[in-house]
Amino acid sequence: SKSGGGSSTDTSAAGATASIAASCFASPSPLPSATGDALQGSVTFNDANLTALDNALACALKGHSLSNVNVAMVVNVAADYWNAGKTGFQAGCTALGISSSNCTYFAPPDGTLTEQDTELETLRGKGITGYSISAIDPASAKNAIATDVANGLFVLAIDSPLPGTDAAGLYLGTPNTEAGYQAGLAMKAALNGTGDVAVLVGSLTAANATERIAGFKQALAGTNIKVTVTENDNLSAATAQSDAETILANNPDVKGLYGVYSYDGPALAKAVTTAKKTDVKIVCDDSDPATLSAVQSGVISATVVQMPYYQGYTGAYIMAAMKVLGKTATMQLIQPFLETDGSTLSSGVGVVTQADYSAYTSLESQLGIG
Amino acid sequence: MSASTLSPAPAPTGAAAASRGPSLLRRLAATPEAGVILACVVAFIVFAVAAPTYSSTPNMQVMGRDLAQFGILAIGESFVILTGGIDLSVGGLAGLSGILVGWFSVTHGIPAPLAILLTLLICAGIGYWHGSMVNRLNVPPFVITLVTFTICKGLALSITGGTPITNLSNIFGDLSLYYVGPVPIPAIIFVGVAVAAWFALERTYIGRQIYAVGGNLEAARLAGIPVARRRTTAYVTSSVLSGVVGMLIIGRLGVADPSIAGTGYELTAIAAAVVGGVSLFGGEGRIVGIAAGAILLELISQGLLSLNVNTYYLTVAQGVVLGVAILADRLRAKFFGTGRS
Amino acid sequence: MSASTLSPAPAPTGAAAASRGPSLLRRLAATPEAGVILACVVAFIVFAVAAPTYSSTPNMQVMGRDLAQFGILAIGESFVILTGGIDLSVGGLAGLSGILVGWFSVTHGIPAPLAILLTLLICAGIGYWHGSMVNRLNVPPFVITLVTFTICKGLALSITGGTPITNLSNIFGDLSLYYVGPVPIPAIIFVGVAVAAWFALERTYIGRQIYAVGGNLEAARLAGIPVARRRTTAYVTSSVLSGVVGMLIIGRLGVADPSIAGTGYELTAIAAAVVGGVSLFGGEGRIVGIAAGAILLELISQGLLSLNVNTYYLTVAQGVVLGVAILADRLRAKFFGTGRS
Amino acid sequence: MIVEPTPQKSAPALGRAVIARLRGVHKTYGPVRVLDLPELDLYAGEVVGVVGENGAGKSTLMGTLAGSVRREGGEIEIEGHALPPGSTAESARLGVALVSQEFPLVGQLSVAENLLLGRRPTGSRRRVLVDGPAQRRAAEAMLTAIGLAPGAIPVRRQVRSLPVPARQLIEIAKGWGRAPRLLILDEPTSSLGPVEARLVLDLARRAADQGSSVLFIGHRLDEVREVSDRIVVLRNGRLVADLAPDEATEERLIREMVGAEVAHSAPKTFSTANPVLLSIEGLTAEGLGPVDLTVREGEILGIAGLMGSGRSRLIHTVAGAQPSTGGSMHLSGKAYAPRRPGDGTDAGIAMIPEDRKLQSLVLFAPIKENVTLGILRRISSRGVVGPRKVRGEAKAITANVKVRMQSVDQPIGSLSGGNQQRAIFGRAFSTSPRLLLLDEPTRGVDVGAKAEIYELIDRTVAQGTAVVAASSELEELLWICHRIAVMHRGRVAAVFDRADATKENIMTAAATGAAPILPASRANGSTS
Ligand SMILES: Nc1ncnc2c1ncn2[C@@H]1O[C@H](COP(=O)(O)OP(=O)(O)OP(=O)(O)O)[C@@H](O)[C@H]1O
Ligand SMILES: Nc1ncnc2c1ncn2[C@@H]1O[C@H](COP(=O)(O)OP(=O)(O)OP(=O)(O)O)[C@@H](O)[C@H]1O
Ligand SMILES: [Mg+2]
Ligand SMILES: [Mg+2]
Repeated sequence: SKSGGGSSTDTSAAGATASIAASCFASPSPLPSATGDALQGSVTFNDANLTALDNALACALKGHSLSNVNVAMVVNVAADYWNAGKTGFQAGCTALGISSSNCTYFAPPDGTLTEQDTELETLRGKGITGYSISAIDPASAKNAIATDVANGLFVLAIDSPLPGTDAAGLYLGTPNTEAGYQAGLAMKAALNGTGDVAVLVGSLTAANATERIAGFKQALAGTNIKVTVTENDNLSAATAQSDAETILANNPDVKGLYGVYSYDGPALAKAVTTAKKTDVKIVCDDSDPATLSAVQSGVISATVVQMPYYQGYTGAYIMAAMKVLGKTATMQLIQPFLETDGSTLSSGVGVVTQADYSAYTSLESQLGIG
Repeated sequence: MSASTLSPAPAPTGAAAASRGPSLLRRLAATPEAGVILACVVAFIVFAVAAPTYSSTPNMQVMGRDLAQFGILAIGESFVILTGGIDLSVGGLAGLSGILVGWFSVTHGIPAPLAILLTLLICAGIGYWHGSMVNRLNVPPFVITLVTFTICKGLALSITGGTPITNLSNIFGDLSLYYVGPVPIPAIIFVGVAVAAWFALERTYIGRQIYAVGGNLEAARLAGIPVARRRTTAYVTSSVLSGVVGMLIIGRLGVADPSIAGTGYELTAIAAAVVGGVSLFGGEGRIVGIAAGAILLELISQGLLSLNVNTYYLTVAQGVVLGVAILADRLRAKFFGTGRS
Repeated sequence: MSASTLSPAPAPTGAAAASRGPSLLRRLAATPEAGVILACVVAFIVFAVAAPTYSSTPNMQVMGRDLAQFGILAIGESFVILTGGIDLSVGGLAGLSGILVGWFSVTHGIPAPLAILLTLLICAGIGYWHGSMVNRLNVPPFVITLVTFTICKGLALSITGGTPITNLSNIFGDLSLYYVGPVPIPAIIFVGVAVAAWFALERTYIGRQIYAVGGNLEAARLAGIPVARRRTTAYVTSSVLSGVVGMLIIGRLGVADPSIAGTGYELTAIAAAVVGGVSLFGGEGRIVGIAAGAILLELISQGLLSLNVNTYYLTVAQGVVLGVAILADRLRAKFFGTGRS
Repeated sequence: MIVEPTPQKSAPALGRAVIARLRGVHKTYGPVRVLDLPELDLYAGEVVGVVGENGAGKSTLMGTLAGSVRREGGEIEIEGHALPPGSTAESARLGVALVSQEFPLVGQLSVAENLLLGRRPTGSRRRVLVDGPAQRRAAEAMLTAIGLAPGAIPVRRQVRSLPVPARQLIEIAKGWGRAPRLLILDEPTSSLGPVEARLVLDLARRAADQGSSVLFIGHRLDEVREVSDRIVVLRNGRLVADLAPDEATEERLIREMVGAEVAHSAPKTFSTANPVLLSIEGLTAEGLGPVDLTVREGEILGIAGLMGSGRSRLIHTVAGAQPSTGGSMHLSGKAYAPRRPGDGTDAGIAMIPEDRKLQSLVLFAPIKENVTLGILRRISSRGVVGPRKVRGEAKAITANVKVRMQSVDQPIGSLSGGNQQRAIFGRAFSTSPRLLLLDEPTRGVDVGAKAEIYELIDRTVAQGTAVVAASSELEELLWICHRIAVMHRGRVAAVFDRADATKENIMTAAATGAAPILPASRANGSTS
């Protein structure tokens, strides 16, 4: 039972590296960039590049047995947002021919650190070869990741990076700060540069929340827009809405609302309608159906979306390759696609507005995640 | 041998002293609910002075809608607590009922009124199940309702797959969004439920028997009260009211979101009841206190939001204010009233 | 007259019959804790058969570490419940104590052992405060500990500003990550706490008096038992054990994370106690049952994880399995045992 | 081996309708058959007295009739209708009313609601809604129907704020109010003073005269003999005698009950030169005092008074269970100012409160836990007290007071009322107190056990213990006490030496609050 250890991976990797056909290497096309003062959407993400990478990895894996690949994708909460990620992960496994019993998806029902931690320990007990994780708390994952990496497991950071850990080398996802920054830009455009803003968020401790808020404020720096209220709704849509109504009732100067968690968008939209304050602009994150329809009807000005589908899909490819081809060989294939920081493999960030609503929904249905 | 030798004790502590001729004020101060009501008044005044928007109509409307949610849950919960039980399922069931009604009406195309009926029937069935388990198998209410809570939370998630159900019928939104004068409809529903519950508990035989069951199960049984039926009634009431609250919530939210099931309403509901003078041992507590308890909790949490207390300190402040309110009440009880023991 | 006229009852046949009669099995089946223990065994076997990794050493180690957390909380909680109270603050206090110990040692540079001592003292102080409020002002325990819970949760957040405290002393990690043979240290701590609690409750006069206080407060008081002190003892025990658990948790996580305070450990702890046969009315329940209750909950939740139950159904499955276990126990009690009433 | 006793039949009540017919009724708890009645008929218009030792099965018999105890076999017919086992509702429907020894009342509800628990006031047309005024009227009528003055028990009061005797009367009124065909009174007078006890006896008679059948259980044999048309004796769950009033002499009854003669001795005199143990000066508490009293070592001081006169308050205040608001107390000359009952026990005081269920016992806990409650600390070494120790002590304690039980492991709630009381005595004695405070000490205790308890009291007194005993049973006080203090409205109206303590003197002082004229030297007892 020691064969799963680091040494055997290395030997197989050494053998495999040589066998990767040069034709398998691919190179990226330039990323689209979305900046400017007017509110404009962007729904192209990084799809083209990730597809190219997937093809390269598939090409390199051809002819190898994937029977000893046992991977898992562990996200931070069971929410709508991750359904696309799950779909992508399972599609990735299927495409590679990894059996579903070797392909575990886990979303903590309550989104707590302890749930996630216990699941990780459970997975180790099951002998997985690698996992991708959207860490609820990157700092707390540090020790465990160090142990796992030392034991030869491959750990892929998705959704939010794991700086300072042994899994810092590769991150698949959107930097949360960047997503928050995009939201801030959208808010700036929606408010024409002035007004108070309130932020609603489901957690004051989760890294993705704090980083997004930081990015959001960064984008507003130097404008007349101030974040005057931040409210924690404790992961509950109902609380979010009640809080939003309260904010609107008590803060006449608040002209903009930013909702960080996926359910915050619909809650804010409804609160604004209830309070009959349709002049209040809403920017939010994620692509809940209700959020999208509010975007379509114009109640929500913009929503910042990621592409968790690829965090699942490409994640499965990377984890399989890491096990079968070894770290060095796999990283060789990925290298060209990384951002300038040398570790981030962007899954892209999109901004959906009323204008590009239909473009986004058609992309969703194309991936089977609508 | 005159029966008059059975004169009541010379100075039967509170009651006799009270009839001796104390001021109305003193007598008011001695009733168990006085403290909570007073705390409500004080809290309201303090917050209204500190935050100018607090007493504004829109803010009061928000509080009214909030109250409708956990106030009604607290009332339902109290029925169960009065029988000496506890119902941890109210929050989960409220969440599930919102999901169910959305699922029936949106996903399965059942007309909304029918979907509402169906969902309330399911809720009643769950309450009935709780009652039977407690009556027949003597399962501790804490456990059986915790099981239900867990299952409800899980079902809400698994039915929706985490994705909220949208495109709800207008019925729900209408209920939550319209006003009678300046009063939001949910607040009126809350008042209606409170009055009905008060009436049921204080003025009907069934209500009095519920108190008897919680006060002394054995005595109630020996007096021929259908103990099992009364307990079941309480659980069914609690569950059905949870169902109603679930619908109010999705109406207000506009979508049926599975996260509602896990919001922790049950704790708030029990807290409101206990703050309002309900004893967790059963048989004790009145609707006026329960309503006041719910109102106090709402006044406090809303007041701190109105003051824009820094989020990081909000929870601390909530705890502290609640603590102060409770201690003030207990000091009152110690020095004035008999209060609840 | 002679005392012999008071002939002892012919009842002694009873004792004889008892030793004559029922098989060991039947007598075992009749003890209140038998059901829970049996449920543990059945659950373990079922899961071990269904999921090959379930009974593997690493998985058992995970369970051991989990148990150390909410098993110890459940034991502390039980002290309070045995006196007829309830302690909702255990989860919040565990979270806060983790933060405090991190804050003292990392932020303020106090040596770790001193920081641990300081934190445990603070916990004890909080328990003492609970006891005093319940004894002196007759505050319902539910409310006063809910206040503490809220404040703890808030303080954990406001002390850290939401950012976990890192670079903890190795002491904590060592405690949580090392093993004696294959047994993780926290599991050993759990066993130690359970044995100590068993001893304190069953074998010391203070423990027996705690049962009496919960069984009939007035009788205990009139019998000269210092009821106030016993209740305070229970609250202090519960709070200190919460503090210990908080430290175990941060050791396991490697950081002091404020979210721990809101995880909802209190419900799990109470549930473990109640499942293990503790009556929420006080005075009834034993440590062996409580430990078994905690183990059962852990076996179930971990078992479902091992089976890779779809996340969306995980919670439902948890509820269902718990429900089945409880009903089986109640059926046993109905047909074999006296159990608790 | 057990010789089956042959019950002696009293003359059959010829020509009277049978109200209840019992055939082969039996009940076992665990391995013990606590009730086994081949045959018993109850006729209209008769009061049947039921006597027997504690645990003889009296309450169990009543329970089978009322449906609160599920019988295991046999037939019961009420006026020709078969009564199914274990149905309180069916029993009530057929006209059986049980006034239980245990007073199943709901403390949180008002007197009126308790009186009408489970039913509607007759004449009220409201079926669903509570008719408050009608309920209170009906409740008042029910209380006056048993002979109480209007307002003697305020019907709006919460029952838990009322003392034990009042609760007993409510329970009686509740049973009476059902206009029963079979009225069962289980020790109805055990907590009542002479005045109220008289009401109850008259009531039993009245019920019989109106054509009902009455079962009257009691341990005060004179009462039972006075009120009954025949008396049945239970022993170990069997009916051992069925006697006509003229056959049922006190000696005969006792012999049938316990199988032997019982006699109890008067207390040994004590020396007035004994040092004063407890002195009370100007003691006040809510509804009490100022009270001045002294008790000497080896003395038994009785406290008499009407219901609500403050006897219990005095006991509680001395024990530290009720805060005193003024005055002082000294124990053996040392200032004694208890703030909680624990201070009392630490000072060597033991108390037996009047309400077993609410103030003394953890009903669901085993006997061994209950009886060792007071000595847990003492019997532990360095805080540790093993189960064997507890068991051993419990066995010794229960043996000392002869508790009839199966084992010390059974819940104390499963003991008969009298045996619970014995266990409580055992607990009090186990602390070897200097001062023993007794509140209604022999409530529900059978004659034999009473004698035994008196003997025990004598024994402790002989060792120098002082006893203060509040009781509603005058005979008891007259029998055991060296001196009797009579309370009236919270104060001591008079203190009588044994020689002056006559029923008349005590009743006068209790009712009027004025001490009868006695030779001046003795007017205040031998307190100074
Ligand atoms: N629930 C029970 N479980 C076990 N034993 C019981 C139970 N109830 C009664 N017993 C036993 O049945 C016997 C008869 O009890 P019962 O109450 O009928 O006595 P009693 O004649 O009314 O005595 P007392 O004069 O003391 O009231 C006693 O030995 C008692 O311990
Ligand atoms: N303020 C008080 N604090 C504590 N206990 C009290 C108080 N007032 C009454 N009690 C207790 O309540 C019980 C019933 O009170 P009640 O006035 O009827 O009794 P009492 O005056 O002692 O009458 P009795 O002479 O019939 O015993 C007693 O045990 C008494 O000690
Ligand atoms: Mg009896
Ligand atoms: Mg009394």
